[in-house]
Amino acid sequence: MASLVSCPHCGSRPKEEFTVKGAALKRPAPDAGQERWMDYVYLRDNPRGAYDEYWHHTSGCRRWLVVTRDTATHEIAASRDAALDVPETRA
Amino acid sequence: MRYSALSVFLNGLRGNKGWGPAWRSPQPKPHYDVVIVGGGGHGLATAYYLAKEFGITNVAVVEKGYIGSGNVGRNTTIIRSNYLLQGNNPFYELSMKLWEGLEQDFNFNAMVSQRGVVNLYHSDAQRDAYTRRGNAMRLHGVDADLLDREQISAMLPFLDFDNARFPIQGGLMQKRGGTVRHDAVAWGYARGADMRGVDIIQDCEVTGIRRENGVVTGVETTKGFIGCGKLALAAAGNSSRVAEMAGMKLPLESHVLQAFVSEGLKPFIDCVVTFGAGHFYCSQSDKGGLVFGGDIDGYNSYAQRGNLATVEHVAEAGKAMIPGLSRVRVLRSWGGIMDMSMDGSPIIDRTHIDNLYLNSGWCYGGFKATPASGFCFAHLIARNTPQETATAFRLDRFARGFMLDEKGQGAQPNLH
Amino acid sequence: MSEYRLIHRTALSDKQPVDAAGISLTALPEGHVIHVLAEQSADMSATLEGAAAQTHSVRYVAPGQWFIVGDEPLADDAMAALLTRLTPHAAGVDQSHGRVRILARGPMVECVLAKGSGADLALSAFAVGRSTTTLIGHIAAHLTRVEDNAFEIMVLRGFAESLWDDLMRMSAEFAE
Amino acid sequence: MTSYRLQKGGLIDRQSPLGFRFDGKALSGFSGDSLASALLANGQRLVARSFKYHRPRGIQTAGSAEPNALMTIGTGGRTEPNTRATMQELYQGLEAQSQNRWPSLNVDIGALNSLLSPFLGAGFYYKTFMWPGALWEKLYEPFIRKAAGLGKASYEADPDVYEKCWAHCDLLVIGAGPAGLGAALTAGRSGARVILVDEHALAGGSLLAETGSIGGATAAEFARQAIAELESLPNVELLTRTTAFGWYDGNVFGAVQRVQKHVAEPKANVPVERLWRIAAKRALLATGTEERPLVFGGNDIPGVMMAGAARSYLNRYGVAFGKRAAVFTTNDSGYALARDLEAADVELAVIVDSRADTAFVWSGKARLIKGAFVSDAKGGKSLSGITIWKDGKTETLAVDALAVSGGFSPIIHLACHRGGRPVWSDTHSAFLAPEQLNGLSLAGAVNATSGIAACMAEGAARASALLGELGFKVEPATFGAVEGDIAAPSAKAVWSIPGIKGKAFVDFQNDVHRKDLGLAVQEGYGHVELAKRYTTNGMATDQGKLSNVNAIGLLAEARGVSPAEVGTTTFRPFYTPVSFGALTGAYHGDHFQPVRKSPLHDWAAKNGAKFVETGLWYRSSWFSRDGETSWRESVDREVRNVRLNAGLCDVSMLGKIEIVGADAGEFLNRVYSNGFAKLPVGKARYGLMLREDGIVYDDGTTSRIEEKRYFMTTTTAYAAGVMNHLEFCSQALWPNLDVRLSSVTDQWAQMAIAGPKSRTILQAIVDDDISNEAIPFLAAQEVSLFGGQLRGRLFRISFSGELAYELAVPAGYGENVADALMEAGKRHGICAYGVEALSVLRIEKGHVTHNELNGTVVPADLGFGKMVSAAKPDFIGKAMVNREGLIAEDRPQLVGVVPLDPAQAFRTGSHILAKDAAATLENDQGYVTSSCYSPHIGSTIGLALVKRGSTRHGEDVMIWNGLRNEYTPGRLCSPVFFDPANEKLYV
Repeated sequence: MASLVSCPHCGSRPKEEFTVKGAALKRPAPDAGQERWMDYVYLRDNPRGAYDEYWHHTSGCRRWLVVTRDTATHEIAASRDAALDVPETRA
Repeated sequence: MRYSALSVFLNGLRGNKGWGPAWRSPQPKPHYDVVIVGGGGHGLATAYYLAKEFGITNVAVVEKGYIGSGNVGRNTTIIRSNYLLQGNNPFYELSMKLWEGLEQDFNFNAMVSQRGVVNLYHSDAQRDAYTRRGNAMRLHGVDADLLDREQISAMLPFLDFDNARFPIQGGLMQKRGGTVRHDAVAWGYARGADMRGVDIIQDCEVTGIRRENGVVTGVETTKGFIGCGKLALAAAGNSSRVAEMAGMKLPLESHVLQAFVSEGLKPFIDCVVTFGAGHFYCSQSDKGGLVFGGDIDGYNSYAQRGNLATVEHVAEAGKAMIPGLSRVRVLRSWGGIMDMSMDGSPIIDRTHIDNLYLNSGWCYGGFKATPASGFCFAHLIARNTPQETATAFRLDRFARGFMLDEKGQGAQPNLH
Repeated sequence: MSEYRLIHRTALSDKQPVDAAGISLTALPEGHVIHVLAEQSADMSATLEGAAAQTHSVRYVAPGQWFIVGDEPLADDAMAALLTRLTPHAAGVDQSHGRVRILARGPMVECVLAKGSGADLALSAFAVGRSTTTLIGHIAAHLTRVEDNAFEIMVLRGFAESLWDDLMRMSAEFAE
Repeated sequence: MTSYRLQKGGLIDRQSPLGFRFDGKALSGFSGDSLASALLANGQRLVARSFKYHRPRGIQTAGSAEPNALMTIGTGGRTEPNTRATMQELYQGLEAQSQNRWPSLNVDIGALNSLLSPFLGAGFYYKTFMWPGALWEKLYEPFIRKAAGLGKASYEADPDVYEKCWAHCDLLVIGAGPAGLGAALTAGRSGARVILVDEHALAGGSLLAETGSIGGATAAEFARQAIAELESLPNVELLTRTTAFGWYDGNVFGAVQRVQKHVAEPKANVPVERLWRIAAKRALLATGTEERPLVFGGNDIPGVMMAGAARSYLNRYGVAFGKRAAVFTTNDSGYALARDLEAADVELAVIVDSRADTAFVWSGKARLIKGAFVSDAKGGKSLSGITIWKDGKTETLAVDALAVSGGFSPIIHLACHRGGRPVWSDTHSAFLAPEQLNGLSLAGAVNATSGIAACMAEGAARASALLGELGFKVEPATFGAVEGDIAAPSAKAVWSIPGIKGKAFVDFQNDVHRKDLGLAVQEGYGHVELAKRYTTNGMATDQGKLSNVNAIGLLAEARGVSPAEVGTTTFRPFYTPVSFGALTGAYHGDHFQPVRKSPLHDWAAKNGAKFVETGLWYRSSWFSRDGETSWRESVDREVRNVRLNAGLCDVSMLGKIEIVGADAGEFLNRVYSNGFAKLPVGKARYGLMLREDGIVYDDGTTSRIEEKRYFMTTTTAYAAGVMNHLEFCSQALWPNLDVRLSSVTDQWAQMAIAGPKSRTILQAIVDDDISNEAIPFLAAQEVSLFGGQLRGRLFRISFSGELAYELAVPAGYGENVADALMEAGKRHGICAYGVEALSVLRIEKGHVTHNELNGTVVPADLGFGKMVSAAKPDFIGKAMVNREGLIAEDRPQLVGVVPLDPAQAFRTGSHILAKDAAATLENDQGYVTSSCYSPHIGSTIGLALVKRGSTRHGEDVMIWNGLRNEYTPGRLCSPVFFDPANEKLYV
């Protein structure tokens, strides 16, 4: 990565076509409570290793993707359309 | 041995055989009053001030690599205190005041050079934002001057005033801002702390945090267990990983920021200058290289390397600002891992775990904060209350809604 | 003011076409561009084939999205009819004025576009009829390979002049 | 020509002489020369001064590792400092200047530094220059800065063009020497997409300096034929003069091609440099090796050169590096040079081989001393002799040239750019590439393979294997027999040389010598990274290509450990420095960022607009009329006229998004904090969008055009961000909602028609009834224009507080429609107005923009507390908006502010202090977010965010702008300065 991101719809593209948002987290239910929301909005696992994050193919197909990427090696293991991969359906 | 012109002269006559090590390389003792995780600028400064200001000398700094191997040795060396918010401004000004007396204080020439920092503005809106900022600085007695185009042109005649996409209208100047020889900061603090009894233990990676009855009692390391009264984390980009050993999740992401140096040039740019129409900031080192940087790469990373797109982005802004850079060559790029916080401001606080103290969230402004960060962290560790300029840097500010968001970007670290 | 004669100002009316052996650049007529937005997993193939069989061409944009394009402006009733044909599983948004099409043609066209886009546009990787959106330099544009040596480049109207200027510079070495 | 140029041989064209200048002196070379070979041919040995001690320096290499021969090439905007003479091709009229010397290269005052060298050891400056503190910036530092640095940058803009491009390939081969050619020929014949890059003008690498033969042809002829074949293959791209400078993630390589750096007058339509980003499925590194210098006294004197370089000058350029030469080697490669020197009739005085037990059989004439070392070189600006040390005894010998070979370091830089660490090999006395490389392989000398035949075969085999991984089937290419190759298998490295008297340099460019490294270890800076930072070894423009491994060897000896334990510093891009020009391409000057142009741009221009950059747009700021002498005069007129008659303003830059789908209403209800579910068709509503943390993100109006079709407007500044955000919400958060989005910002030309006469004017072009009853406030309808010629969208919304509309028409008709409105409005006194007047009008009404939505305010701060729906179960920001700090009593709140004396103006960015309070941070009450002169009020007015502002209307305060020393007594007031009852809005 860092240089190229594979988009499931467009293929391998330069990083500059994308916008990265950060951790692909499940949005809590509206009544999940302050602690759960605090966790969602502010706290991050920030692991050294595999990480699921949201990338937007802003200058391409404009789809949001969930990209599984290693934060130590920058290797991308997988990249899926976010609509097909909402966090609750992910293992 | 105290460093001075005389000692340099006398040692020179004797073939420089008389110089001893700048700091010892001790084996860790079984127990210290305070163990500091992270031998970077902030960790070493904390140890120095603990010893010097608070009389706590039974201190170890444990560092997984060599001292200064993190961000203190891989930044663009800029110091400034041009902050906006009340929670930040006095702290950074404290840091500036400490920089101003630092070298005499720790007897090491870190080349603190108050060459001035100019932030260019290109629109009325930017001018207004700098007016607000400059006034906030002045309210706290920090020097700030709003310069117009002619004043900028007299200072920096090689900027693009004529052919620019976003013409320069003026700039906000902090004359007391400038640069410091970054590695020397780590070395100076290390030497100063070592002289006061602090053990600096390099090549010693923390692998676990030991707790008994919920209270931190020491750290497991690659050199064995080291017990401590208080444990202070100053691990910058690795803060989340160290905190995880204590079961804590932090409001941080680790991001890579690249910095660059050009080939050596004869004196060209005297002050630090930042572009307002793109992310680019630049100064010239005493050796002649232009030291410059831009935006973070944007994605979480623990790899100390960046991508080419960001390099190009930075270069484009550089040439847009200074057309004469076109045939200057960029020599080297490197990357540091930034502990980007959720509001762009740091955290210096106790934690919910007894005896565990946290210093993190410096984003990409940690270098200039080094002295105050060390001072305030030492204060917190020694006195258990925040130093008065660091009262806003609390860990619970996110839950309570007291964010310190200079840029107003919200809870997305890569936007700060 | 029914006597008023409306004039359609095209976005690239000030630009001189490039016509060289290596590369030519032409602003295509500002006819029609309809952004088709389908419901998730709706099968639009028959509808789109129907459109393509008429005076339109269909360009893939993204999952469930296409552009229906053509050189002739659509009268209100023709537009309405087309939009109706898309229902109920898709909606059309008129972008006829929002997107400007440029034709880049010539043996050097891949070389020219490679100066802007990181997409692999070699014929072996990107066949005739394929479309994609990509950055050309700093501007996002939608590309369709319309011939072995020709691409249709569709860009937001506001960026059309800037992209044209960029394409001119990128073509300069082949346009002597 | 002087006698350094050989009568024959080399790949230069003796029929094409080229004139050039060095430090103003007219010299001559041949086509095919490098600047370095031409200088050598002219007997110019002294070419530079060193960085710290200003020692005389000569040419040391024939390639990109050159530490000494840095020059400034060109003049004016083409001035290029720090150019390696070894990499610069000669061209007619080339102007080269030496650097870092004063007053001249020959007589350099800076050389006095050498006398002080005992006191200028590694890191001396960290220990002194501290007293008194104030003198650092005033005295010491300016002196150091002036003395330091290399060439001078130009103040002039560069007249030449640059560009960037992408390339994709199956196999990228880096280096066109024996291994690279073997690989490229194999790959080329497979039909795979192949790119071969080489940093030199002529492909062939070491073959160009060989005197042996391959399959009966000379090595150079073999290379020429290989290149010819590659050029004939459509699937192969050969890029010479191209340096691969970095290996990036995703197997992308950065490379820079010097397209026109070898010509006097570059063609204007072709770039001088081109930046390549090469996305390679597989890559093969065939970059060969760097020969290592040896660290003996005076090893920097002009006349001391790397043996391989001397051989390259001899065989490739037809230049002898001296008249009476010596060779000092630790391995067999020195004998190849010795043989070729003798063949070219250059006097060879001696071969000094550090190995007592070498098995190499020397059959030449020159004397060979085994088990010996050159301990010192003598001479000032040119070598005059050497001291040879053997078993404690020394002898001196007069020579004017010394070639050294301390072994070979594989050029593994690129292989280490992605985090892999080099591995020390005792067998090869060298650091080799990391073992785990994803997508990259090595072949040839860089892989510690020696001998031409073995390198070619390895290149061919690797290419075949790599392409096999991609499904191509190709046999490795085979080549004819190699004759006359003196392969130089690895030999044991020599770090410390016995008997040294003089200064023995490790890093030539940064003047780091042997003792500096010792001092670093002694002072505790023995870690390789600390030693580098403390001594500056390896930090010069050559990045330690020649020095790093020697430094590691010497550190290892000083620390009593192996080089493996010392390890290397980190290899980082760039392999060789890359110009800003190349990295920038065409994106500089007024092309730094693209321009986004409104469909009404030309309309605005012909009406006298002054434009201002707003993001990528140019917006009309105000419209100057004849006789108006200041912008304020124009703006005041526009404002008054809108309030009195009518005005037309281009608002096409607002973000516009069409939202369709069965769940579009529910979607809007979730992305806005206020309710949208019940918005009827044909109506517009003002909406507030929060971030998930409860802070206001953006605002705008959204209209329901049809049952399942909405039209949203956003602010100009946040248009792109809002679109991304909505896409995120629809795709990632709620993919089950049927919502589809299309950005229609560019589809519509949108104009605000505001003022009491706006309806009358508009009615002239709108066919439908637009009376207050038909189109009441917040109506949003499609309308017919010009007797059915055009359909547009009409919104009865107002930013100015006047009776006002926004009319959207297809962009191509925008100018025409605006013209028609101006024409129709002429008799009603219509004027064009710009963003300045727009801003005055909205400040008078207390309407907020991103000046107020500054990323830290919640709706209640702006008086929008009621727009946070309590009824809705969920919307973005709902969960966090009520945190303690966001509902605290002393939060800043929106308030108006006026000066007590109407004649006194104040500025945006001024802070608000309590009346009579001192200007301190504690007393800071807030700041002025927007201000303007209000013709209606007759003074400056402002909006401000002030602590508890909504409760303080009527309070006297001080408006303080310390930057200009302005104190303006003022009063807080309602933020609505004009028509608070909104009477003008509903008429």
